[in-house]
Order: sequence, then C-alpha cells, then structure tokens
Amino acid sequence: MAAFRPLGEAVRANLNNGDVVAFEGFTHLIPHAAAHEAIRQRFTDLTLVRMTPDIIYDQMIGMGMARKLIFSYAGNPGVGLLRRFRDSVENGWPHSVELEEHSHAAMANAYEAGAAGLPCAIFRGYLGAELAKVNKNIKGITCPFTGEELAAVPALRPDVTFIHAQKADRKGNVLIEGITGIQKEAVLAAKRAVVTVEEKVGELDTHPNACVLPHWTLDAVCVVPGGAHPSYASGYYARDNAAYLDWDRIAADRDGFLAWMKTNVLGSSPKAFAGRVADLRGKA
Amino acid sequence: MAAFRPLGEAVRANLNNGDVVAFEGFTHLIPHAAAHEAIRQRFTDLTLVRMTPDIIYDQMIGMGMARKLIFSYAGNPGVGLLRRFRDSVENGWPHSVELEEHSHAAMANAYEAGAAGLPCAIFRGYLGAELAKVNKNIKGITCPFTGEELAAVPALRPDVTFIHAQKADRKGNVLIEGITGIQKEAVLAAKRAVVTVEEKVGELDTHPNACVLPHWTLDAVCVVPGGAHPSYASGYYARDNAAYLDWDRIAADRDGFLAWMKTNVLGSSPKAFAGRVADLRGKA
Amino acid sequence: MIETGYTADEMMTVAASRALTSDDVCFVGIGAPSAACNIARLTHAPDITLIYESGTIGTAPDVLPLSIGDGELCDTALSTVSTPEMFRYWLQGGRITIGFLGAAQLDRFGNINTTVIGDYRKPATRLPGGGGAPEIASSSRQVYITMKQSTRGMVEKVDFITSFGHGEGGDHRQRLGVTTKGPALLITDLAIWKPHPDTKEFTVVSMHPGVTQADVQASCGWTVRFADTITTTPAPTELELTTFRDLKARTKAAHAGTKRTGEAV
Amino acid sequence: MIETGYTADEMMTVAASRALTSDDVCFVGIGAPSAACNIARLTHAPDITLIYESGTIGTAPDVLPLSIGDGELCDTALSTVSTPEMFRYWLQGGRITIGFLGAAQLDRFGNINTTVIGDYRKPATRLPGGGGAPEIASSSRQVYITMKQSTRGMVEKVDFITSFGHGEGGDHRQRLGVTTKGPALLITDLAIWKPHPDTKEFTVVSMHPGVTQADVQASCGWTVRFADTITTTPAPTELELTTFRDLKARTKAAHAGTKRTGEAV
Repeated sequence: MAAFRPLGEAVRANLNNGDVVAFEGFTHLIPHAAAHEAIRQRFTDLTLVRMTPDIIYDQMIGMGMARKLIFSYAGNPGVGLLRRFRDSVENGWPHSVELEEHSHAAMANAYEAGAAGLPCAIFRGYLGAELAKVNKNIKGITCPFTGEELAAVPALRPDVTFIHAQKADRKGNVLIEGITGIQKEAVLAAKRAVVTVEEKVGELDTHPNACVLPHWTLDAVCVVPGGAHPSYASGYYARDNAAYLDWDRIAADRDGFLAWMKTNVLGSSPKAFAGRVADLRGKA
Repeated sequence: MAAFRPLGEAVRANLNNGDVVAFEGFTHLIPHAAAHEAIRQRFTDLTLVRMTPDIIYDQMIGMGMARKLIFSYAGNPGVGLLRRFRDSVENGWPHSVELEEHSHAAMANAYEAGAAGLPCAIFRGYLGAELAKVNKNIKGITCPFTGEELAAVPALRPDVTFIHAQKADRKGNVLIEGITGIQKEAVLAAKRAVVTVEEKVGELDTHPNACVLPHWTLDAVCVVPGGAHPSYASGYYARDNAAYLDWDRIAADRDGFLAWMKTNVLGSSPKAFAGRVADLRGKA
Repeated sequence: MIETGYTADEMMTVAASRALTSDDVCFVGIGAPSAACNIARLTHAPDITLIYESGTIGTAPDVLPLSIGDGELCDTALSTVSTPEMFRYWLQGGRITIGFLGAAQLDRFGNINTTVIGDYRKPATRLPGGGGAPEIASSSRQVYITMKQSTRGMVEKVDFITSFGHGEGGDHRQRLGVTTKGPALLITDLAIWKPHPDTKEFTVVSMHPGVTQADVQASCGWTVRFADTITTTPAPTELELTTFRDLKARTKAAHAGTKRTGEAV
Repeated sequence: MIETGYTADEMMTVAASRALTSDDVCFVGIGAPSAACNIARLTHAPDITLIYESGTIGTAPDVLPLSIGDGELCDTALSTVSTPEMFRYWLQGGRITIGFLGAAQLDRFGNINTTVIGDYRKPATRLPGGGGAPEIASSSRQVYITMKQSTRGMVEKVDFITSFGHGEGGDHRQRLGVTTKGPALLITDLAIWKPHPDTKEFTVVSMHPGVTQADVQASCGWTVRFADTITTTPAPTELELTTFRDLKARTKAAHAGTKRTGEAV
C-alpha cells in the first residue's frame, strides 16, 4: 500500500545493503533523485539491475556501492562511454564489479517474466551472439510443439525497484506517460517499489488505457519535483543535454569525480532538484 | 498496407474456405458486421478462433460454416448458453465441430506469442484442471533455471483476423480505446488483418500510449458505422442488451434461427448497422 | 416480502460481501460474486480493488454489469489493460488476494465444473467452459465461491474438473505444486462453509437465520459435514439490504434504458 | 567547403538514406543511421516508418534525437509502446523490414562488436554492450550497416561477436536456424558494399566520387574484395544536402536551447 513519504525515509525503509535493486528508466524519467539518496545513505554490496545503466550507475559504481551489474547497454546517452564503469571493469577502481550482461530483448523479457510471476522468459534471441558464451544465465529451451530451440533467461525479481513518474493522485496511484520503457514491469517484478513523482494531484485524469500503477503495487510515493534531472519528464521539463556532456568530463578523473560527488550529491538533498530544472520547464 | 475498402470486398479478398480465422472482441467492439459479411459470402470449413465465442460464432456454427472451434468460453454474455453451439456439440446439428478448448489465460498467452513471433507460449496454468487431459495442445515445459513445470500451448497464428475499432485516420492507422481485450494481439498474430471502424478521421488525436495499430499491420480498413451492434463501441453507442436476450429465444429453435438469419443477415448488408445503433448513440 | 424481510438470495449475497475488506484485490466473476463485491465496496470496504477479467482494474460501477466487459466497468476504472496483461501481470503475477467464483457444479473439495454435464466428448449439456476460472482458481491467493444450493449443483463428484479446488482433499494442491491457498470460503443461500483444516472438505460453520441442518443437507448432493459449533449468520442489516436493493434498482433502470431496436442482434 | 561541395560524412549519410523506401519499417540506431533515416523521410521516402527502441513507432522528429529516448521521438510518434512490447511484437514479431546499425568493430561478414576491445574478461576498452543490436541483427528482415572506415574499426576478426552477421560466411546463418537475411548493405564514407551472394563477404559495388580502390583498402583492416563492375555513387543532390544541413542546423539550435544549469547532472 503506497504511502506518501519523504524520499530519505522511503529509501531507508526499502533498500538494504546486499539488495538486488533496479533504478529503471529508458532515457526518459531516470530516477536521479532516488539514486542520489541511495548514494547519500551509503549502501554497499548492491546488485544493480538496469537495461541502460547511465550516469546514476556510473556514480554508484564509482562510489564503490556495487557488487554486481545486470545490464544490456552501459553508456552515457548521446555522449559515449561511462568512465567510472570503464575504470571499474578495466582497472578495478574502486573495485571490480561482477557483470551479468544481456541484450535489451533478454532484459525486457526477463522483467516481463518477473512481472508475470514466471521463473523464466523465453524468446528468440542471442542467435550466433557471443554473450551466450560468457553468461551462464542464458540457456536454451526447446519448443514442445515445433522443436525450435529458443533462448531462456531467468526472470528478473529485484528486491526493490525505484522509478520516477509524472504524477500520483491522492491515493498514491501513479501515472507514467510518453516513453514508458520498462518501468511498469520493473515495479511489478520487484518485491518492493518506490516511486518519485513530479507532483501530487487530485485525480490522474488520463486516458483509460494509460500506463498506471495502482497504489497497492507500491510501497512508497515521494513527491520530488525535478527528480529526474538531468533526464527529462515529458510534460514537465526538457532534458539537460549539457549536463550529460559535463558528466563525460567530470567522470574522466577519479579525484574530480569524488569532489563533484561530495558537493553535488553527498552534500545535497532531494530539494535541490526543483532548482536544477527551473530553466528547463516549458521545454518538455 | 491498409487500404480503405468496402467490407464485402475486404472479406472476399482476405478470407478463404478452410482458413483459420479469428473474429475477436471481448464483449466490447465485437465485429458483427464483418462476421455477417462472412456468413453472406458462405465460407465453409473454417477454424474459428476466439476467447469468448458469442452470438456471431453461434450464427456461423448454426449456418454450418465451422469445422473447428478454438476457444475458452462459449456463452451469450449476460444471458447464458449458446444454443446453436450446444445443438452442434450435443446433437451434431448441422454437423459436429471439432473443439480445441483452453482457458482464457492460455488463449491470451497463445495470441501474445503469435504476435511476438514465437512458436509457443509458456505460463503457470491448468494446474489440476482436466482440460489438460482432453486437449493435446496443452503440454508441459520445464524451466531450465528452477525446474518448475510450466504449461505450454502453441502460438495462435490465424490466417486472418477481423476486429472492430473506433476510428481510423486518413492513412488507415487504427485506434482502439477502452476495453481493448486481445484485439491488438489477434491482429499482430495473424497473417492478414481486416478492421471495421466507426469512422474515418483526419488525425487519431489520442494519448501517446493509446492502443494503435499502424496502417502497415492491416490489410484492409472498412468504415462500417454501428458495425459492432449489438455489442457496443465506447464513445459511440451503448450495448443493445435486449438483442442479446432476444438471441436466446431466436437461437432456441432451428427453423426460427434459419428464418431469422435469412431476413437479418443473408438478406441484409453492412449499411443496415448504422440504423441498428441509432437509438443507442449518446448512451455509450 | 415485508419491509424487514429479505430473500435467501439477498442473504447469500450480503453474507458473501462481508467476507471482503478494503485491503482486498478481488478478481470478480459475473453474477452473485459481482453483486457481493459491489455491496462490500458500497458499505464496509470502500477501498476494495475490484478487477474484472476484461482488463478493468479498480472499477467502481454505479450499476451492476451484465457482462464482464460492460462499458461501465471501464468508464469507472482506474485503468484498463489488455487481456494478456490482465492474465500475466495481475493474475499470474500474484496480485489477486481473492478470486471470487460461481459454479455450475461443485464438490465438497471446492472443485468446480463449468464445462460439461456428462461426458466431455458426448455431453448431455455443453456449458460455456472455463474462461478465466482455471487460473483464477490456482493463481489467486485464496478463492471464495458463491452459489445457490441444489442437489444438481452440489454433487458427490463433478463431471469435469474445470477449476481445481482441493482435488481429493488434504494436501492435494501442494502435491501438484500449487502454492496458493485455494477455496477458503463457500457462501450459499443457506449457509457459510469453510474447508476443514486437514481434510479440506467444506464444512458448515454458520447457517443463515431460520435454516436447519436438514435444509442444508436436503439441497446438497454429498453428505454434509457440520462444524462442532455452528453460528447463525447475522441477518442483513438495513444498510446492507438498502444498498443491494438500490444497486439492483439502478441496474434495472439502466438496462431497461437500453432501448430495443428490434431489427437484428 | 565550397557551396557545391560536401563532406565524406554527408556522402555516407546521403548514400545510406537512398537505400530506404516509403514501404520500409526501419528499426533505427542512433547517430548516422538516425540521420540517414530522417533524410530519407524528408526526401524520397515520406511514408517510411521509423521505430526507435525506446518504443516510439512511426516517429517523425523535426530535429535529430541525441539519444534513442528523446522526447521529440515520442511527441511526433504515431504510438509509443513499452519496451517488452517493442522487442516482442515489433522486432521479434518480424515487423521490421530493415534494422539499421552502426558498429565499433566490423568484419567482412558483417559481424559487429560493440562490447569490448580485447578479451571479454579483461578488456582493453569496455564498450557499452549490445543493447538492442543482437536481436535487431537476427530478427529484422535485413540489416543495413553504416560506419566510417578505419583499420581499427574494420578488422579481420572482431574481438567479440555482439551481433551476428553472416558468421564465417556462406550459409552460416541458416545453419544456426536464423531465417532472416542478415547484413545486406554496408555504407561507409568511401563506398557501398554488398555481401557476395555465395560467400557473403562484403564486396565493394560502388565507390563515392573521387574515391579510389587504394583509398578503400587503406582504411580497411581486411583484404578488400571489389565487384567486377563498380559504379560511382551519385554525389549528393542539392535537395539531399540541403535537407541534411537544415536538419543538422535545426538539431544544433534545438539542443543549444537546452540551457545549462551548471549545478549538477
């Protein structure tokens, strides 16, 4: 049952050291505020799950919080590579992270299977692709009707999923609009779910077939205006492209990275996000 | 590529004797006009697929057009049993129809697998249920990760699917709103697809995440106002509940049924549907 | 019927409604289950989540739907999803606390038949079939059943197990790998039944006012087991009756308002 | 650059755009593929359907997206679907006529590496990974690839097969049970390549104006095979160039308009 709570409290109540956790989003609605709160609370030994690890996972890996990464594309969207992720994989700084690497199709199907309560997903994938050789969680399964060999991957069932969405109504029902990505599945696949939203409204007032998460599927809803910055929230504010370019420079150097994290994350709070999007409103 | 065509022509071009055909709809948006056109064109030897066979399949079975029925719930919604279906199964009139019977979960998963291009669907189903004993298309499959035994059914891949929807834009992109049921999957699973719509509009003008079928997934779009009568089209007209009650009486008797079909289907045309919903508009 | 009186059907539906709470997420079958769920929502369980298999989540109809896909269900729902999503994320995903089913035939272990009377290949009566029920029965955390008693309906052995209850009783569900609780409550027009903790046989735990053990047995096709202590079901309250009757009146008015066109179905 | 001139990048992108038609349903990678697809849409293929893996179907952006999930893609799309639906119904469902990919490393058989330079467990450079590409490569009816030539990028053997092309050539795809056509076209900044009908080795069939066979070989890490008859790629037309440059100018203006806030990412 969703309760409106301050973000710090919601993260503390729902995330634990050692958890399998997904901070999901597909370019749109990336839960930066929730991730920064998790960084501030200094969780360790996390298994980070995400189709498209970007800046927030680069930050968590750089801060030494991750034990393992389950992913399909680790990049700074529109910019290039993730430098903290690379430093961990290539040089073991601050430590090595175990990689379970998939394709997008596999991850999408695995979240879907998790939401659907199944132990695994089947799909036509990885044909000739070498990931199947380096990931023991990619297996074959035979169609009992045609004999076709299909790929199988285990369902993703995070201990907790964090997402950002546009709005919640007074009961805590949440609306996601636009590029909805994998967020609904990531929430329904998880044991616990926390959603940050741009605003709380009386009624969602949307299309009958819109993407809505009923309040009873969520453990906490936190109102954090701007909480997706520097990604965007359709209908609220535009993407801060410059910040993505900046990240490439900030993350290039270990000391510079740590200094930046200290100032902008460890020494900051969820309230800071509203100010960060002030100039981006009206451009969404 | 969707072309706007008269219904008679679209049915003639896309349906053949012996085809596996789905006229889908889940109480809402039942494609009555398309089914009546198929009856007028006297197709035979059809394998009829539908989760919820109702009046239109009762009519086709009674007219001797069906060789086989793949289904999960055959009833007159809100009224009771289907009398022509019963007469075929219980008494072989006008002839017996082969039954491949599933649960809703199995059919929904099988259409989904068809739309997804897979040969089969897996789900947790039929546990302890006797349908698994009388339907050879229900098999077991073992999860390669947990060892759990799951149910598997072949994907549904109709030769042609007919559905009714609210509207098409000028390119033939189609919008379905409200209770969307299994229609999107039934269309995408089929080799060919024909959609009847209430109206043609300039732009669909809807929510970004609404249920839309792009024109290039469809073989024909036919404008047939009232084409779902006596079912309803949300936003256009209400359900004609009296007609469902009437059907129970009409279908009770073989001669009465045939006489009614002659007058109201064989001797009628798609144009008649607009008049049938005239009094039901504004009540949707 | 006198003003303070009520019918057996009203007693049954009201008793069923009382088993539901605001925390429940209920997968609703049409007919008596639908009426019971909506009475609960309009009385003591305003926050109950009602889900119909047509895809409507969190629906709050002002009138009772005639079918599981009525427009009213969508118009008042929080959200309406596709059929595959309904059966995958919401039912199979384990989100349903109570699957509420009716039955054509029922046995003492809560096995339900809605497929055929007689042999499957050569039935005396071909019924509609399972629809969503086989997986509602296995995937809902628990199952409530409601039906009018009759020796034709409550039988020693169902002709066909459409929806598995407790099978042959005892730990039969667990032996098949089913992890949900199964039939946990049966509400008839005469009594309230619960499965025996060990044998899982439905046992009468409460009888409606004025009903005798002989009445219950006379309209049941198996030898009825009665609990050591049997309570009397409280009669419908004024509020419960009024709520149900108003709901029925609104429903009748709404559906009568659908004017006949006469020409075709 | 003089007014009638053009860059090698412009030639590459324009040449790639010409391979697309109004009947195509194209799964678009970011970068050069995205530019080529949008030039096609704005010139000779107005009815082409562009799909980005973020879920946007039939999108018609006025400016080029910086990422595959930009708001512009959704705002101009016919419909935006969830990620599982995108990969299941649209890609795996066989609806994509052309998967348009870029590559970090490519071999002569169209095998693509975007995972690692060096050993997978101990890479010299860790790249982003496959994303959607492994299944775009196997489920699209055919695959077009576009990349700038370099001996680092076009290699004898890729370090890791992220996305399978023609494997070791010949009927390797069929032997693995892959029923789609695979890489059917490679457009570089110097030439247009097509797989040999039997060996499936990429073969130069057209060179861009002013490019020599020596140029093509100098920037390719394998021994290049040239077709018996090699045509010269027509230079970009005025319309093609103007369209591309206007698109780039609009893109630059739009993205510059996203004001820096400076405080945090």
